[in-house]
Amino acid sequence: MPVLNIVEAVNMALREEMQRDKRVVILGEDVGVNGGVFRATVGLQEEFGNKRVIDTPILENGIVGCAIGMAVYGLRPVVEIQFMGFIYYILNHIISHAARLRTRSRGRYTVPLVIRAPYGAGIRAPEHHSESTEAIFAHIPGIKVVVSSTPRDTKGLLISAIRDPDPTIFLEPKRIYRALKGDVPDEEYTIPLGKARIVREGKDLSIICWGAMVMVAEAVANEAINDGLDIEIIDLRTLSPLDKDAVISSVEKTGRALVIHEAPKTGGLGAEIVALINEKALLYLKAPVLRVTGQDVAVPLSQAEDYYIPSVARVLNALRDIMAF
Amino acid sequence: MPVLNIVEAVNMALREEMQRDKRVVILGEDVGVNGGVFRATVGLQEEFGNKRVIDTPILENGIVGCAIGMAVYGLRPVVEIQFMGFIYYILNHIISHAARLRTRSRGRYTVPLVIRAPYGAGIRAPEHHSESTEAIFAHIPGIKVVVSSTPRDTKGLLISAIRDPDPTIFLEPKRIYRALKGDVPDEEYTIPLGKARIVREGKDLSIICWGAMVMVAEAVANEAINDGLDIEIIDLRTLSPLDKDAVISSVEKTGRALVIHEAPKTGGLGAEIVALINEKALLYLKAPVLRVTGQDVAVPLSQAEDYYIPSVARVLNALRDIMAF
Amino acid sequence: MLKILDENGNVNPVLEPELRGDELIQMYKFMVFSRVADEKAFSLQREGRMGTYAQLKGQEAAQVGSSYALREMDWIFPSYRDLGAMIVRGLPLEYIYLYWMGNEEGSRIPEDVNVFPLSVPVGSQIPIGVGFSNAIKLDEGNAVTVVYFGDGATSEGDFHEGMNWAGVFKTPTVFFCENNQWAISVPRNKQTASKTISQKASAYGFKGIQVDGNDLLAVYSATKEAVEKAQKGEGPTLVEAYTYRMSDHTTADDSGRYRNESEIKKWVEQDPIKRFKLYLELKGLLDNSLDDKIRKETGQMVDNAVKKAEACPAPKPEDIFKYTYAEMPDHLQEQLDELEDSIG
Amino acid sequence: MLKILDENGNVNPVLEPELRGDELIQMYKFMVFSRVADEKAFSLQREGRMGTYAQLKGQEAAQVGSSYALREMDWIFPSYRDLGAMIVRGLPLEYIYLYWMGNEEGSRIPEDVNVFPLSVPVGSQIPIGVGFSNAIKLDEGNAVTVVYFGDGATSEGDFHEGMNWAGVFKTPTVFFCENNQWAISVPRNKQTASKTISQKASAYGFKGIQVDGNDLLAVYSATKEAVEKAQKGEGPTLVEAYTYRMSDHTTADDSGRYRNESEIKKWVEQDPIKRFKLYLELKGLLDNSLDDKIRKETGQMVDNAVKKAEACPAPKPEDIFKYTYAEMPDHLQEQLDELEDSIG
Ligand SMILES: Cc1ncc(C[n+]2csc(CCOP(=O)(O)OP(=O)(O)O)c2C)c(N)n1
Ligand SMILES: Cc1ncc(C[n+]2csc(CCOP(=O)(O)OP(=O)(O)O)c2C)c(N)n1
Ligand SMILES: [Mg+2]
Ligand SMILES: [Mg+2]
Repeated sequence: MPVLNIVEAVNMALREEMQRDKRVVILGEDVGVNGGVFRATVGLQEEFGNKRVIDTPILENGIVGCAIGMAVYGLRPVVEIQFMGFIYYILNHIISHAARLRTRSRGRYTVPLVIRAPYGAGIRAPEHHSESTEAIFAHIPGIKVVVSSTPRDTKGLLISAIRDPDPTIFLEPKRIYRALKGDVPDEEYTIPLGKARIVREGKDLSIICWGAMVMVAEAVANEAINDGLDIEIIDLRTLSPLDKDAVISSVEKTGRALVIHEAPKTGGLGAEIVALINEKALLYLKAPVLRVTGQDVAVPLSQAEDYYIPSVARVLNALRDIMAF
Repeated sequence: MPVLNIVEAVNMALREEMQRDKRVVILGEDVGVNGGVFRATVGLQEEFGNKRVIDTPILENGIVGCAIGMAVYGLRPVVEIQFMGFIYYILNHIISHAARLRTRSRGRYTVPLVIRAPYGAGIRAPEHHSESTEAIFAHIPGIKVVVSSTPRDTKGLLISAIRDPDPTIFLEPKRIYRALKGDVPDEEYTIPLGKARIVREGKDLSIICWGAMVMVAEAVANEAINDGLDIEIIDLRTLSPLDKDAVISSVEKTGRALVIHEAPKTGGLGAEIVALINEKALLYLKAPVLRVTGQDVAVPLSQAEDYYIPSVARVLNALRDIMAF
Repeated sequence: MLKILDENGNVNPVLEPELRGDELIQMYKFMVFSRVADEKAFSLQREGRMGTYAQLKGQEAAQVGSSYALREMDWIFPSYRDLGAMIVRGLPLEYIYLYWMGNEEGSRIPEDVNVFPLSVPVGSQIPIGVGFSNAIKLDEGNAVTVVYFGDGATSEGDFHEGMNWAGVFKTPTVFFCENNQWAISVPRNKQTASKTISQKASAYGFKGIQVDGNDLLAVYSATKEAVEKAQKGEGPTLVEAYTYRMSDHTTADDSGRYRNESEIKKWVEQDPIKRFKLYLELKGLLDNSLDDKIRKETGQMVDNAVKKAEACPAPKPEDIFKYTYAEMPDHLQEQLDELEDSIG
Repeated sequence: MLKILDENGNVNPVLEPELRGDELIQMYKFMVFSRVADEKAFSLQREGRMGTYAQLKGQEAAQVGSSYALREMDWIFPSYRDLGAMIVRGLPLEYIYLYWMGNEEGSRIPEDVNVFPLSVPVGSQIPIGVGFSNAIKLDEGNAVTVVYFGDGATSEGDFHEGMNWAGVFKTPTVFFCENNQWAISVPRNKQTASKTISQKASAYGFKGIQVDGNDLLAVYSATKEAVEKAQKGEGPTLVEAYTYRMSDHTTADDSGRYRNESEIKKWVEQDPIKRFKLYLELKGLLDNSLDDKIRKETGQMVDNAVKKAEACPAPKPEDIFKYTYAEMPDHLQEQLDELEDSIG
């Protein structure tokens, strides 16, 4: 089985789906000749031609608008937004059209569209290249939001997203784009949207996280062994719709939970997870569910970036607070 | 003291601030000659001329981009976005510039800007004219989000927003734009941003809400008297930054809470409030904090609109669930 | 500005398009139908039987002339004001009524009707229509897409980005701008300092043409040419139909606040239906008795549409949930249950 | 295309702007300074002493010629690549270095420097600059605003909306497009089907002019004229400087993947500094010894800036909080405390 990093897994998924389904087309800035600024689409234009791997002008709003039109026609566009920091331009088309064309037209028109974007901090990137604003998308009814955290998941989830009949925002944690390698099966497989992954079973506390934060959670779990703690880690994989059952049954077991995300705390998706636990599992809770997140500030430039990203130390502090409650 | 509705209170606040401060300018589609599609700016162009009340072309993104430039220069622009359903175009300028120019430039450049927008459902308006997506804005560090729910508050809060040195999204609940009338002092006054209002004191359960939902909460509280329940109502008034103390001390007193908002449930601001209560007042809770909200669907067209908006019946159901927990 | 019919219905014989008498009558019928349907919608709104509605009065030639120039296979992407264009393309009137009555069933476009649901966010249908036509091209189809929008929409980034895309990828798109001189209260000259709308096309590397939008034949000819060009792979065209919004912006508007009666009067004299009627009369294709018959039939058809629309059952709770995704996720089922519970 | 200097430094005497010798030498110094500072940034990045950096090599004449044409009171709104323009306007080099080294102190522009912090989201500085210039106009000021952006930026809605606004409100704005032929890997002719960038101005009702962007004098003259026009209340101008990005897009890019060495070679021959040097030599203003001196001094100035930037202390935890709002709200204080706790 090939050992790939996440970027390569994205590439493999795209290639296989393009081979399987002629309707799949790729659109984005620098995705063609250049193979993408992160090389995620490298080689695809050579293989599939410039009618299926399309270098666009710089107009995020327009790319998504046009891609919606293509999806309505019956193609399966996969758009790359170069960085999540430039994704806000597309909000109107996502909210006003992609997310509601099915319901507006009572099923007559649908938008099988995938928007891929690298997201998150941690690579010393320039300003606007480190955002995590997944919560904005998870609040929009009618779309799905997926975040992968391993090469294997990346391939399986991306293929599911492409085949999904509804629009999906597919976020790729660029901090671990190349840092993480793993087995990725050559053969076709999918990982269902809407299902979380139990990264590690444990009985004392549940950490709920996604993307690059899964690695932080794993480091924390290893440290916590020294405190005699047995941590369970849930990688949500799909942020919308949420796998409520996975979260609830984990918390019912452990009685304690902690959410980690890179996005600012207030109104981040962590709040939804806490609210969910409160709604469905309040009586199981031995302590408040805490959130360790990016602060409510603009992501700092690189010299201060490490203050912003949830660190193992910050998570351990929260964990100890919970245990001491 | 004049008895005004909310639209009139907006108008009064704008007029007074424009009289007081020559730097205040109004920008928007149809705000000038026409006086605004809701008449909120009526008479202002006559009084202050078309250099201070500016009819713009139709380009929401551009209006806000330009308004940021004006604010940086030192003016105090107040932008009207005709309906919240068209506000998504402005997200990039809000997130990438308005919200972070101060921190980007370490205080050298600031953006004293107000974006007003009517929001919410309930007036049988056309598609895209009924959205409540305040949670998106409340998740953006560096801006403030304000929602008024009475004529009196409207004037005081809007004046505070205009004088605030940072960018503010000011949301006006159009369902009660004219439905609600009340005393509005003629003289100058402000209501501080970041402070909630206790609409009604009670001891059994706290309802946390804002905008047009305050009226729903009041109706619920009146009904609940029949069940022998004494309901406290907190009108948040400012959604970002949140008045945590007001929420927490109310819940510490009542031990039960319920949030009402029109926005879709998942990832709505209700989640943040539940998370806050969980974090700071878990041990006071006698039951889960429930949310009664718009559903996770596109706001329906008018024939089905009433299914969407939190109704007194839905809130009462939730309230009874909490009491029976 | 391209003009084929003058105000008195006299035709420029050199430019007169080749159309059979029955086709001309059919176009006339469509214009009358649009007008009557529009006026009916207005009264329905006033009677409280319809929500806010955007009238098209005065723009019948622009809408009918352009959409009539299309072939069966072609597609349109209308704005909220394009009842006339949608009707010509085969969308039954009751759909449009239903939409404005606040029922999503109005946008459940029949499978064989190549019409996209009307778009409310100004200009947002433009890139969608462009992308759709780009897909046609990638798929080596022959159809052409017409996107409809107003003069105000040309200020939006969506217009720019859609036009730029169409220019770069030479998509089979016709950009059809109904320049009706107003965007709610903002007059055309405050919308853009560009002398004409049509000249904006040159910024994107293709042709624009300004036509008299109250001249059915001019609109028809210009659109037909643009469609043929697109179909031959020669790329997009911007057609600016110079016309006028004779009504208020919508039923919620009062245009007396921002424009003069005298301006409206001037344009009422330019009424596109009247002009075409004179032409048909001069050609001997129409007389009063035929006109009466057409108007009577039209009235019945419109009444019929009202009946159908009003007979459509109101949405049930489940309807607001079940089209959100292809499959309803658990949390929506839960929310539906909660809602039904509260209704009892 | 306006051209005043040819490749060999020969000047068109009719068009030669009136500039004193010391001014010409000053402009030359600025170009050399930009080049040296740029190359230094590149090596700092390669040595791991700076983050990703966007080189301006080849665009010195465009940046220096345009910004040198401004008056003290005028403002610029630069993109990420406009080190040269920012320097000319008085921003000390260490600020720009600090920014790219990942410290926000680099954008704490000194009070007396009329430079807006550089913008990364392509084209987003355009409406901001337009709004700023509109404010100048409303305030009856005399200053003019220059917004800088690339060819790729012209595709964004921000360009369109900013241009349209400027046209409608006749703002004192100069739109300065550095058409360097590439937007990362996308060549100019795939960015827009428009023949030139400058012709896009006509869609907004004002003038555009294309100038040889490697000709310092042409850039200077065209900008100066545009500024004077703006200052007289005659509204905006679009200046397209036809130039070339000689480097990779940024230090993270490898342009070998998408363009030919031969194309680069052709443009290296057009080097704007070389051309201007020939002109100065022909004019007897510059010889090798003066040039050596300039280069030596420049090297020292640049080294000095590196030292200052590297001597700037790293941000403290509180720095990421305290500029979020004018006053720090409670929840940020709480988050700061939590962070400091974790650092110990
Ligand atoms: C994005 C957006 N902004 C604002 C509105 C509110 N609005 C509805 S129609 C309209 C004017 C549109 O003018 P024009 O494009 O000329 O079309 P017309 O109404 O004249 O047909 C405005 C501002 C909207 N629907 N969408
Ligand atoms: C809104 C946005 N989209 C994408 C990017 C990524 N990006 C950075 S520079 C660039 C190319 C810009 O080209 P051009 O405008 O010609 O300027 P140049 O880099 O050539 O100076 C792109 C796509 C960005 N910074 N902002
Ligand atoms: Mg119009
Ligand atoms: Mg470029």
